[in-house]
Amino acid sequence: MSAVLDLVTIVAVSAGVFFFLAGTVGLLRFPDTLTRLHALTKADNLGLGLVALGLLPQAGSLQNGLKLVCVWLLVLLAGATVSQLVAQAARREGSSS
Amino acid sequence: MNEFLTVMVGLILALLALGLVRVLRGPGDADRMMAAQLIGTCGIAALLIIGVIGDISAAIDVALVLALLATFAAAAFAECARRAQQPDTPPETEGP
Amino acid sequence: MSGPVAVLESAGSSGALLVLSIVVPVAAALVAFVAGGRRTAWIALAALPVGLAVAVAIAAKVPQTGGALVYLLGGWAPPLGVALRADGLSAVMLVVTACVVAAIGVYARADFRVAAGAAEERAPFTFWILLLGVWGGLNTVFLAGDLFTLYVALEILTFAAVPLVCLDGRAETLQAALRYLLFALLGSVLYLAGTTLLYGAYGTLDVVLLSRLVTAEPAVLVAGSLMTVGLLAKTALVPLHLWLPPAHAGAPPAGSALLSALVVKGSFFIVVRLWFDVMPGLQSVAATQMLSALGATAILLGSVVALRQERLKLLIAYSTLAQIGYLFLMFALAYDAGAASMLKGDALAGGMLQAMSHAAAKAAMFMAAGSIYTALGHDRIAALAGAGRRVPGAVAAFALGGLALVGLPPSGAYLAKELLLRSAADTGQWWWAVVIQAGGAFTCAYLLLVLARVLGPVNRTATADETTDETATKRGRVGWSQQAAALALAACSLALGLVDWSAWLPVPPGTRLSSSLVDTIAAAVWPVLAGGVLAVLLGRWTPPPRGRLQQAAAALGPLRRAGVALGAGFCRADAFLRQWPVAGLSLLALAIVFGAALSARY
Amino acid sequence: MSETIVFGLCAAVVAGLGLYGAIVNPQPLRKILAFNLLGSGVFLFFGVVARRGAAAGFPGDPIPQALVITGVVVAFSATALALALLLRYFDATGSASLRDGAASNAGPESTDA
Amino acid sequence: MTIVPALDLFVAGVVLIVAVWTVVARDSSSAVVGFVAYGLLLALVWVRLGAPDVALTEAAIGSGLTGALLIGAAARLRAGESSTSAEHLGGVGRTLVAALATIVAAAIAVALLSLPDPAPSLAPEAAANAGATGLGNPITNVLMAFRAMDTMLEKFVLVIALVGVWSLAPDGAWGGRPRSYHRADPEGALVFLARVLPPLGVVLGIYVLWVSADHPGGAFQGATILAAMWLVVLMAGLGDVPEVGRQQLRLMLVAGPVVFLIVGLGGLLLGGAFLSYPQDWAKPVILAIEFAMILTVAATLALLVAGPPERSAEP
Repeated sequence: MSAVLDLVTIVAVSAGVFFFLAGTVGLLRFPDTLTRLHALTKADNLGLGLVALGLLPQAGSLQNGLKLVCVWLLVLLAGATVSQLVAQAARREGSSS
Repeated sequence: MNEFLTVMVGLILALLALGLVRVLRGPGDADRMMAAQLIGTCGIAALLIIGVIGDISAAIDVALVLALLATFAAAAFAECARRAQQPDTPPETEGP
Repeated sequence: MSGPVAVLESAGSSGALLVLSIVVPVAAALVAFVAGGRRTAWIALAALPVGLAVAVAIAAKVPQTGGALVYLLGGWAPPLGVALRADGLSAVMLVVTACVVAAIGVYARADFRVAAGAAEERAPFTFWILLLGVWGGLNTVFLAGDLFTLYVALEILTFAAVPLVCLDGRAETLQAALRYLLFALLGSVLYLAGTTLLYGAYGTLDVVLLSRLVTAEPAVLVAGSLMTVGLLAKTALVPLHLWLPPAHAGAPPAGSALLSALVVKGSFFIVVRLWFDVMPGLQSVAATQMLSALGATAILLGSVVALRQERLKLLIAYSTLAQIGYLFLMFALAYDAGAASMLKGDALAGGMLQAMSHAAAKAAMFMAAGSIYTALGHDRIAALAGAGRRVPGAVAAFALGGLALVGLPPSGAYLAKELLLRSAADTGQWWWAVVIQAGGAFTCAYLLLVLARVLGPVNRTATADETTDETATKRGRVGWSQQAAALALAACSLALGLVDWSAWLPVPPGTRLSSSLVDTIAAAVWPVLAGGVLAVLLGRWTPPPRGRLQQAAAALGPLRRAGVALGAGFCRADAFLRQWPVAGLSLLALAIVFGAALSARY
Repeated sequence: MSETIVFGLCAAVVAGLGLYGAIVNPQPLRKILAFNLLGSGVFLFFGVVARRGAAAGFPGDPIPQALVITGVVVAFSATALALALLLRYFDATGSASLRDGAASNAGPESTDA
Repeated sequence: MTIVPALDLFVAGVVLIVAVWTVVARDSSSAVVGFVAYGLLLALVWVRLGAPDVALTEAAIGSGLTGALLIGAAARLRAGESSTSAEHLGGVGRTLVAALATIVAAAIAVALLSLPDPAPSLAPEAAANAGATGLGNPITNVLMAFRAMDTMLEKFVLVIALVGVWSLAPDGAWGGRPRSYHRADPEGALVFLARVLPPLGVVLGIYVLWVSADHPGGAFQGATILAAMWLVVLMAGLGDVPEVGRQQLRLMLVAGPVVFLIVGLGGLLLGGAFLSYPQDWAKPVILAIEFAMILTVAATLALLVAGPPERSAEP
């Protein structure tokens, strides 16, 4: 049973890291702010979500598991609001400069 | 298992260093905010994995606090950037 | 004085006095913070006598315990817990601090009173709480037996002192306060780095336990040099004095008195605690000679630049610089090369006596300068004539305080000078005797310069440009209580020599002004003469246009020009040293050189 | 045991950077930033010392770790006071320079006869 | 495992890169973002050093509140950057400072490495005496029992620092409110955040305090989270900072140290030592102090970030 759980962890965490990679490359390569924002939010919720998912079997108790999900939800909330603020800042920069 | 996780943390930290490049080159405040957000998320992911490697269950609490305060710092940054751009005029009331 | 015997057990009820001497100012500050309004001043003034009584009670109890009064906080013995310890040195410093704070409280009652209409005002509310904060911080510095508690006490002291500098909100005082805070923070971080290494080496931060464990290892030597240099930055010993003159001159009179007389003594006391209690055996000839050489440079630089000053408060601030240098002369004298250790003897007693008499005298001088400023509307030295008529008490206090600083019998500084000279003779270090005498002469020089102006004829040209002086405020009335407070402190500093200090300081019993009448008169006259010569040569004054003095001044022409050139050179050197990068460089260089000097012995 | 060496050296380098930044950079804001860096470096020393003292089932000696928590709060209040002072000084003079003559010449003008 | 040091090396490497960046960066606002990232990474280092309590503190105060302070200051000081850039130190001066700083850092590193190998530690003693307070978390034991004096003095430091910050207010505005935060745009993301985040933050803050009895956590860390949440509400303009002169605010600001003093003096009067706790009442008393502490420290930290009063106390 633990081998399967380990396998789940390995697959999920590596997928998570892949999305992080995608997000970061997107942040560096994409031409303007809004497209970079798109890449960034992917790295946030998907990358971290998968890493948290992958760590669930490794987490000691149920409480830790719940906390892991809580971390993910909090980062989702953060990601959503920050991207809104960034979009406003970008438009303001676009309109004012 | 720990070896695999360690490699993963190494990768995440490398991505984090790359995110810093955007902070270096980031012309506007928007880029810096995004980079700070990415660095925050990478840091939280690395922290969760490190917590599992060293089996320090408190690392999850630290990750929770980090997530909360990375949001707070990003909000502070956005607010100050916005106010710096138009100090006294009331904010435009355009929709989200 | 035997090593502290009962060091780790709590000394019953008398130990609780130590707790009280910290709790009284802290609790008063908290209650005053909540009460606010006019009650802040009353609460602070009510706390002054209580704290003074506690300090005197502690000073009375310490000799009975033979060594030190110890109190274990929370019942936990070191190394786990924190102990409060009051030995002779901390007892006398507690009493002097309580007296000076009480006098400053009486003096500040007039300046920091809430106006009739307002419920609460910024300056009075802030001053009274920060006065209690400085007092609480100082009492903790004198009593704490743990190096980290000393760090927290130092931070209380700095955070309470910095806002006092810019209490009136002028731009240059804000800059002076910012420079003071940033440089003091650099100093406290270096002190903290040293503390880390000591804990890493011995697993405890308690002063007495460390003194039993400390040996000459690289970690301890690096810790010693970092902590010492960090504390020198907070004590503003030349060349780390970039923040002191603008900060002490810019603060309001009561604030300047507090800063110059007491705040600077906090970090000085911890240097004494470090080198006489924690690691006496680790010092080396090179390190102590270097520390005292910095002191001698401070005396020279501070005094000469003081002679060149145009404003009275800046003159007194540079005089503080010189007197701080004076305090560090004791390190070379107290180091016994034979035993390769710092000895608690005449030199330490002389140094502490000098610190106490400087505290009282300098507070009196700054208060007097404050009263003169209120009376004349400005503090330009050239135009001080007439101050004698308007505020006689303040001028008398300034003169008495100055004489006490010079070290004329029967002042505390005179007894301190005698003890330092005796230990210089015993250890055969004649050059420090020369520096000590020169220090007295220089102090007398700038005192005579000011007194000559105050008591001299009204100088037409100087008062003429008074109207153009932008900082001249309207002339106010100075209450008698303010002048009485300054006079009391100056008289107290003058009388310190009459007390027999053997119960608290490491001197053989019966040490008082025992030397013969002829020596006493010679010791009194010589600094005044030398001071007069220095004032004439280096002072900033313009010979009167006609009359006999004019011919005498012409005769001194070449000497006078050389003196002025020398003075200008010192001023430029001071301005150079007080740039931020140069001060930072000297901080690092001093840490390295001091570390090398300490390890030169091994 | 190796992480104490790695993080000890890292702390020393960070402390050196903090010292360098605090002295070289003319802007007070950057000096405060460098002071925070220097402070965190010294607190890392405490952390390394605590980790070396790990015993009796604790991952690290609790005494230095408690000292760090107290130290961080003190360092924060120092930063808050310094920044408030800097902002007030900037509002009062429009410049954030620590140079002696920036506010008004406090040094003595030696225009002596 | 050989791999673990590689992890530490990597974390240390990234921390150093960010630290160098913070010092070398051209303009200050990107240096401040670098500092916020540095604070996050430092939390990683503290977890690797086996000190989750300190990681919490460093994350909360080090990068959270200090970051917010520095970001606010950098934004307001952006105009003044030109005035001081002219005074850059010459090349020779820089290299000299760099050389001396390297020597000092090297001396500290050598000293650190030369510390005795069976490192002297107070951990066994702290473990042996943990029974006195009945608390499981050794660091809370040290902060609240063994070295309670440091914790009490530290709260006094916070009060003095706050008085110092308030003293920088213009005379007219005394008793008024700190800087007016903007009425953010009602449908904007910040107001949404300010409505959703604080409840979560308050729950987390109280949780961090409550768990500190036996697991990593603490009053200071909890207080910082509450302060951050209050500041988010202020930033979104949903609430306003109370007047500086209000009596209740001042009572709240001294509640922590006053309760600590009363308990300490109580210990003295009951025959024990100052700041000692009655034998079987230790845990409830300590938790009572911590609850008073969390309110005080949260209010003080938030007001330190808000700054001196600038608006007169109009209703």
